[in-house]
Amino acid sequence: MSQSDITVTETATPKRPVRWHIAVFLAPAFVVYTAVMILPLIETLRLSLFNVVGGELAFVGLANFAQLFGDPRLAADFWNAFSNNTIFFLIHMAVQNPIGIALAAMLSLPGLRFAAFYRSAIFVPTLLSFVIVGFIWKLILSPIWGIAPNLMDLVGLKSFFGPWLGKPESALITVSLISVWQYVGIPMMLIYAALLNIPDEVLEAAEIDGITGWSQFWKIKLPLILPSIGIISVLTFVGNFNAFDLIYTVQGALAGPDGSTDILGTLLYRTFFGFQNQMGNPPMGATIATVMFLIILAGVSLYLFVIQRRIRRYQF
Amino acid sequence: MGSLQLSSIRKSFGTHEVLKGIDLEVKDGEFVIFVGPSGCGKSTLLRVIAGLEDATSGSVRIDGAEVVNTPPAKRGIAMVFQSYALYPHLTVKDNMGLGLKQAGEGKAVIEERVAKASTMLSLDPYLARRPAELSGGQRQRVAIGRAIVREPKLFLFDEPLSNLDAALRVQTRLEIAALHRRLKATMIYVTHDQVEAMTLADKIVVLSAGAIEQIGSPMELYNRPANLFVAGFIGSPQMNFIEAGRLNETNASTIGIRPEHITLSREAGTWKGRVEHVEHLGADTIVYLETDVTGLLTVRLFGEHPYAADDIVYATPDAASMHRFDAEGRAIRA
Amino acid sequence: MGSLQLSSIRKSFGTHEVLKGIDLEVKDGEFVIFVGPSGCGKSTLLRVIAGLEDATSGSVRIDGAEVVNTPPAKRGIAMVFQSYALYPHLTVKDNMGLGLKQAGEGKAVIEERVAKASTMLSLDPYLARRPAELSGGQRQRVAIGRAIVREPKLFLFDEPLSNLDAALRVQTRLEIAALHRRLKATMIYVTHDQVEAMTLADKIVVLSAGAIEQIGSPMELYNRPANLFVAGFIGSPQMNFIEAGRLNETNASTIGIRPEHITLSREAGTWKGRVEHVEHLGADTIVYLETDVTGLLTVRLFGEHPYAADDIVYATPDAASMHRFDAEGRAIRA
Amino acid sequence: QETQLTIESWRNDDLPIWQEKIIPAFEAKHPDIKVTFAPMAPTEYNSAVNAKLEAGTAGDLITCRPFDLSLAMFEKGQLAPLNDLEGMENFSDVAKSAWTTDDGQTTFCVPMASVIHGFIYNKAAFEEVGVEVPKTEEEFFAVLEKIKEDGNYIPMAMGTKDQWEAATMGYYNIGPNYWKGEEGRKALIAGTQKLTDPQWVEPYATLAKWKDYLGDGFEAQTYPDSQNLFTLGRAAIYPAGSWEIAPFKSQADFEMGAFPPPVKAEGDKCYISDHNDIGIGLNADSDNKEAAKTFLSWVASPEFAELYANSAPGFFSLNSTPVKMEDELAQEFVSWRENCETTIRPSAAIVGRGDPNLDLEMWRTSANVINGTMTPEQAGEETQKGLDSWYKPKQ
Amino acid sequence: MSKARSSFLRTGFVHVALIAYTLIALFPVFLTLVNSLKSRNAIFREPMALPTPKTFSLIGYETVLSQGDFFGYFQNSLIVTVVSIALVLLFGAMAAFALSEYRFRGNMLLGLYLALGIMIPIRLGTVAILQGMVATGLVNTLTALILVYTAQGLPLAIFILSEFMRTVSDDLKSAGRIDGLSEYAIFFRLVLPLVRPAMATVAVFTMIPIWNDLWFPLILAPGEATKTITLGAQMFIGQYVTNWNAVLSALSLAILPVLVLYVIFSRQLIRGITSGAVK
Ligand SMILES: Nc1ncnc2c1ncn2[C@@H]1O[C@H](COP(=O)(O)OP(=O)(O)OP(=O)(O)O)[C@@H](O)[C@H]1O
Ligand SMILES: Nc1ncnc2c1ncn2[C@@H]1O[C@H](COP(=O)(O)OP(=O)(O)OP(=O)(O)O)[C@@H](O)[C@H]1O
Ligand SMILES: [Mg+2]
Ligand SMILES: [Mg+2]
Repeated sequence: MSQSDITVTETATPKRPVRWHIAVFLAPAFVVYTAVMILPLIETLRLSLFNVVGGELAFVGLANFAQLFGDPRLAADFWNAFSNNTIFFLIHMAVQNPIGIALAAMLSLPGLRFAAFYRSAIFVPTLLSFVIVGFIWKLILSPIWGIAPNLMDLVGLKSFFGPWLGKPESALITVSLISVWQYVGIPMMLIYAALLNIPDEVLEAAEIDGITGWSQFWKIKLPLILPSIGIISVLTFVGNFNAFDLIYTVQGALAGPDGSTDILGTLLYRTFFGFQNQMGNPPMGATIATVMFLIILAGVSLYLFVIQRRIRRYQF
Repeated sequence: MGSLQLSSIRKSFGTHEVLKGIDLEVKDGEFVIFVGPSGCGKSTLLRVIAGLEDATSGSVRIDGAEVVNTPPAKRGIAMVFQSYALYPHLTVKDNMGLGLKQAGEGKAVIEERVAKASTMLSLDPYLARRPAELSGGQRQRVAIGRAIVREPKLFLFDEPLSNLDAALRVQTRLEIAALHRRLKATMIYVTHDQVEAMTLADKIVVLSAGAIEQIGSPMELYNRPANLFVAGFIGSPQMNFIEAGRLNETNASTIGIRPEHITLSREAGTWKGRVEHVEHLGADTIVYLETDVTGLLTVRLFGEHPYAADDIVYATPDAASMHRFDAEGRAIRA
Repeated sequence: MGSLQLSSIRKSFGTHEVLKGIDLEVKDGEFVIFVGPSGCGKSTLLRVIAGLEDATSGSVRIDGAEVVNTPPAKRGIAMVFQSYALYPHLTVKDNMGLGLKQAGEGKAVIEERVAKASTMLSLDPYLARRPAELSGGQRQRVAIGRAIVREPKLFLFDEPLSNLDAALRVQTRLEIAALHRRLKATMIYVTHDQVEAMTLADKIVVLSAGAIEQIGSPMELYNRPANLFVAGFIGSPQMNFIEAGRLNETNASTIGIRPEHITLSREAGTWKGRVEHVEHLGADTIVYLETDVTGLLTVRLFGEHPYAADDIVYATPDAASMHRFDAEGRAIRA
Repeated sequence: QETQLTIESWRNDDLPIWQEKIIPAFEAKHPDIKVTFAPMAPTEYNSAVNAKLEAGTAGDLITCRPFDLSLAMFEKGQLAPLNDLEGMENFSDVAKSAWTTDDGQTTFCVPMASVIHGFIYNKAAFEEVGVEVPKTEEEFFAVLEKIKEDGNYIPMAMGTKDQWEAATMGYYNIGPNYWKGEEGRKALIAGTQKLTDPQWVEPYATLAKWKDYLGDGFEAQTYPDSQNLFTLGRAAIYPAGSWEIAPFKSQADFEMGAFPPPVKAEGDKCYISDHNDIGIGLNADSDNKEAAKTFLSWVASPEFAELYANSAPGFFSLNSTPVKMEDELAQEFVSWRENCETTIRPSAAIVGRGDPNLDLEMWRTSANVINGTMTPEQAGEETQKGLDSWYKPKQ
Repeated sequence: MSKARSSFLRTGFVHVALIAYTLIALFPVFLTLVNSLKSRNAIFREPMALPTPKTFSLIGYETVLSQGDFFGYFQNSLIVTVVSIALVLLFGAMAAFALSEYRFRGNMLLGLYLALGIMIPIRLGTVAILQGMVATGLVNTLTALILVYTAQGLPLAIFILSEFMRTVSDDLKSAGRIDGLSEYAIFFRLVLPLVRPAMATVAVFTMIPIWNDLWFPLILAPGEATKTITLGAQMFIGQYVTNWNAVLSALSLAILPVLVLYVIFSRQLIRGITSGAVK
């Protein structure tokens, strides 16, 4: 391309009339979201730069952050929560998303009978409130009520049963798996919707080409739903690093035993709102929230600016 | 190896019956062309043969074996879809090679066959592109390429050349004919192009509204159409149909005469008429004239002719080339 | 209302230059046809005119006004896409009516225009269907219908008839011609069909690799192609090209002679040759023969002829119809 | 003219009691005041009420958690001082201590009830196994051992999953006998005793011995699990708080008895935890202060004390006027006050207001000790270290 | 769909896998429902058993339905949920369309800005939100909840929808533009119908946290007239004792409406909407 071409393009574009419709499309979401969500959150995160000094809230700069990472106990709590959270996330990535994708792939097989029933049934856990999920799983896994031991007895695995939720070694994994159980519906739905989007003709062509079953999934469907897989990964990341409710209902705000299931969300909650006789410390809570926010922001930016741009999208 | 029997294939979409009992026998290695008006069921029939669509009733046999329960992949077929159905995420090369790869062919074999097909279809510069970056004709060629690299025993082509220019079309047509000879594969081919149908087919099947009107070799259909429909459908411009009464023919209901079987003269002839419109195609000239006896008459003349609208001319039919049809539209054979 | 000026339109996809400076003037009410090999940039040019694609440089004027910043919706055009681009969630009727509805036309007007178009295109039985339930040809007709109901001043047709059968094609072609006359609209039309190009066009634009090779009336292109490319592209079967040296012509580099301008005889003639292959098209016979002087020669004969492969025949060119080209491929005018 | 009062509370279990007994009784006397009891889940209570107070939408009356949480509200000016409230004179300083500023000057909540720790047991089970109520620790473990041998009952129903059970029912329950109640608690505040001292470590050691007598998988046993194990008759002993009395009564179909935490040796002085647990204060922002005060005065009255103590047995009135209680088990608990010294939970006041929170630390370490993942010494060290990190006793 | 394309073995395997997972998914729910119909003793003695005439008890449901105005709570929940979903879908889809369809300066940044909301729990903004609602007089109105939930649902909706909108064929939108459709018409008439499965998905994702939320009803609208079903059910979760009968019943009752909503939305999950659009 010659130099002059470039200049012509550049001078041609600015003349474009103002595209008001873009503003119209964006305005309602922008206004509601900014007013009800962003401003209050900024108001809160702002607190991370303040602290109570002599009974008055005063600007302290980054002192809270220094304290969070400098104070051995706070730092230990934070890093413990962070590493638990990372494990929590990895378990979801390794278990929840593959299962969700597999379920969606099976459900979207054309002509599968009872697909709607399966889909709804599998989605039911996602519809439940945390209260019930926490309650029911505690009941099931409770050594006292014996549902899990009895079920495992049926398949001869009783000896493997243990009070999983109460042991530091197994509690985090167990809670993660409960969360997986509850949330599998989300990747499933998203991937299912993405799979429905693939035009029938393309799949028919694959059938003719001898690409059926699993290889059809790997070679045709998967590449076409890759953007959705990107989305569920990022949503899993964001959701997991923001997670709170399930741990809270299953393990309590202390996320025991001995902090072994403490993740950033529970740590934040305890710090910000306080718990039992511990008083809330909004500035420190806001500090933790800001750090969490930065972690998540880093992940999401990585996705938005690097991964999302590389993933190819195909129009149907 | 590649023979096909269809017996009383019926197919309905809801209450709408698209195929109304198709019986057809295709011998191994035959080149069969389906023609018929838009919407008559050609693509549907191909899809039934491929196993993409279940027939409502009837049986499909490939090499004598009933294939109702054989998945498309196992039927040993390749298909070019009318809508191309390319894999949007794969390059041209991978679009063509995927089937082979799946069949476990070696890398070298795949490379070679894809290269051959792409050269044949002039796709070499586009091998690394994805379908969205191709023109309509290029996409269509990729679709063809994808089918032919697999070299199966039965090909199903659904209007594979419709978006190609004349030169490429002739070339690709010849390539397909060569492929047919080389692989001795059975080919079933849908086209709207008369030249393709006439030049490629061993056997043409004329379909209309989901039923077969006539099966025969190209020249058979041209020279001895079984009925009014076939007579009108084969040949372009269309055959002229004249009410037999007007020509004082009593043992027929309709008389048909092809535009190319009428000669024109400014001086004298059988029917006197006035030129309505003239189309100059370069190699041919099509004259539309209105005569008192026959009504509107289409005449096809070889080469260029300086007729113009409102000229008075005389048309003379070649009596030997006239077709007679009875009241039901069936051809009356002498 | 409906004139169009393109000046030095260039368009690149990445580093790949697809349009290399197109200058074209279309007068109000003209019927212009773009032809050219697959991938030469015809669709891209239409998309630039429509405003769907920004040209890399150059200007598009409609009725004298620069439209670079006018959105497609405001350019007063209708377009038939090569890929149809039907609204998959709307019925045939709504596909056609949506534009009118959007323009605020009354219900009655919409009903009436849609009904008219659907009758014209034989779509009446399908009005309530969605695109997925239509055959390829039916989809294409819906795409045409959608364009014509709006009756704008400038139509862009991208291979609108490629999936129609011969009869329907002729009929639709005539309808488009009638529409053109009735609306006095400007039409730009891409086709690979020589008959369409020759019969519809006021002016044919021959494109090759993103550049215009020649602009002219159909017969001009047929009779006086400006260069080898146009000579070879217009006319089917293709013109025979013979190295001038072989014919002892010294003031030309290549001699072209159209297949229809050669006569055959079993007894005598200019060039003696052996028949390689014969295609019987019914109305025509295409004979491919190998002569010592010219190499492979295509001859098109009117009607049926009983030539067969390996027959020895003599070919005689019509000297007046020979075309001469210089070493650069440019036609040499007497 | 009618005034509308709203009470914020975490006691949603008490909703029927308030709706059916307490409020009608009040409204009968004050027909011009309408009261709404608006309870929420205890887990949400602190944060929700704080948010509402800050935004000014909280109810007129705020149920007060003991000690520091309410103190903080008062210091922020969210709770009104109630020193001159009519009826306040009905409470002793000890009763008011949980809702009074450190300098003892201002009281900001009307004390409502305290809870007492001890052990509830299944009388039938004791008879079956043939054991008596233990008085000393030795006897206590002998009883446990015997029940275990018998095999029909789980000796003791407690789990560590919820952590607080381990501390509240365990450490705070048996501990006062070791650190001598108020003496130890005050020494801790004064800095003269450390949590690493034997009197603070020993109760952990005792707790560690409980492990063998808890049900299978007690690590994953939750608080309701424990309750149900006991009330369904599967466990013999339940380390309890008095608040269990009412629900246990309605759920268990066997006779229950109670005994205070066993002492080390026969004749030792006994100490029990009698913890101020619930009070009620006035939202400083309330638009209906007068009506609210009227209500609070009524809450301070002996009439309310009797009504409440009998409606919610196990929540013992803090009113100086003796309250007649009908429930036997409740009477049993209260009777311990006669022989034993009472104290409140050591982590509740002053040493419990920093970060890390001593109360939560004790939950955690108690659970860990019982689980066997921490030694008693480590428990002492960790809690002391946490305390040291922020607490400087006044010299 | 053709028979030939489904192999017996594969279908069988798929059914086995799906049934297995369905059991895993439903078993806990089954426990909940079954136990909500049993007496308290039976719940704990034999949690797995079906209610027998002896253990059958509706005490939980009786408690729930006698406590407070449960049907009113239902109605509140329903209004809040449905209106919020509608707003999230409408506003979210509009913004997603703008972000995915147009190239304009700051597009990426705006996208990121609109995604910030999924990165911080909105709970943290409670005090400021509550103050805002107090200032605007919206406390104890359903509007307050609707506003918060709309804001809360938007980021995710925009995130997901813009991805799906990118898959809508450009040719189709081009056809619309040629047809004289305004950008609004293209959005409402072409794009929205074509992303129906994604809209349904977003609707479901939006619905769950709204329906199950305890926090904001508690803070913003705890009044009797505006109480939601989850908040109502929460009354049964006590400090020390839990009335499991009532909790199980209340939660069982609360599942039903979401399930119904889910089924309604999931009917939009239809195959092949885009079939036949382009070739
Ligand atoms: N998005 C794109 N990216 C890169 N190259 C493109 C893109 N679209 C088209 N092309 C290339 O531009 C050239 C012109 O394409 P165009 O569609 O205009 O061809 P055409 O003349 O319409 O051909 P046909 O007759 O086959 O439809 C082709 O070689 C095509 O491969
Ligand atoms: N899924 C469907 N549902 C309902 N009707 C359908 C469906 N698919 C095709 N049809 C109808 O069946 C008839 C035959 O379609 P088919 O595609 O076989 O036609 P065709 O002969 O290939 O036509 P064309 O030459 O236009 O491609 C058409 O009238 C079409 O409208
Ligand atoms: Mg077809
Ligand atoms: Mg094109």
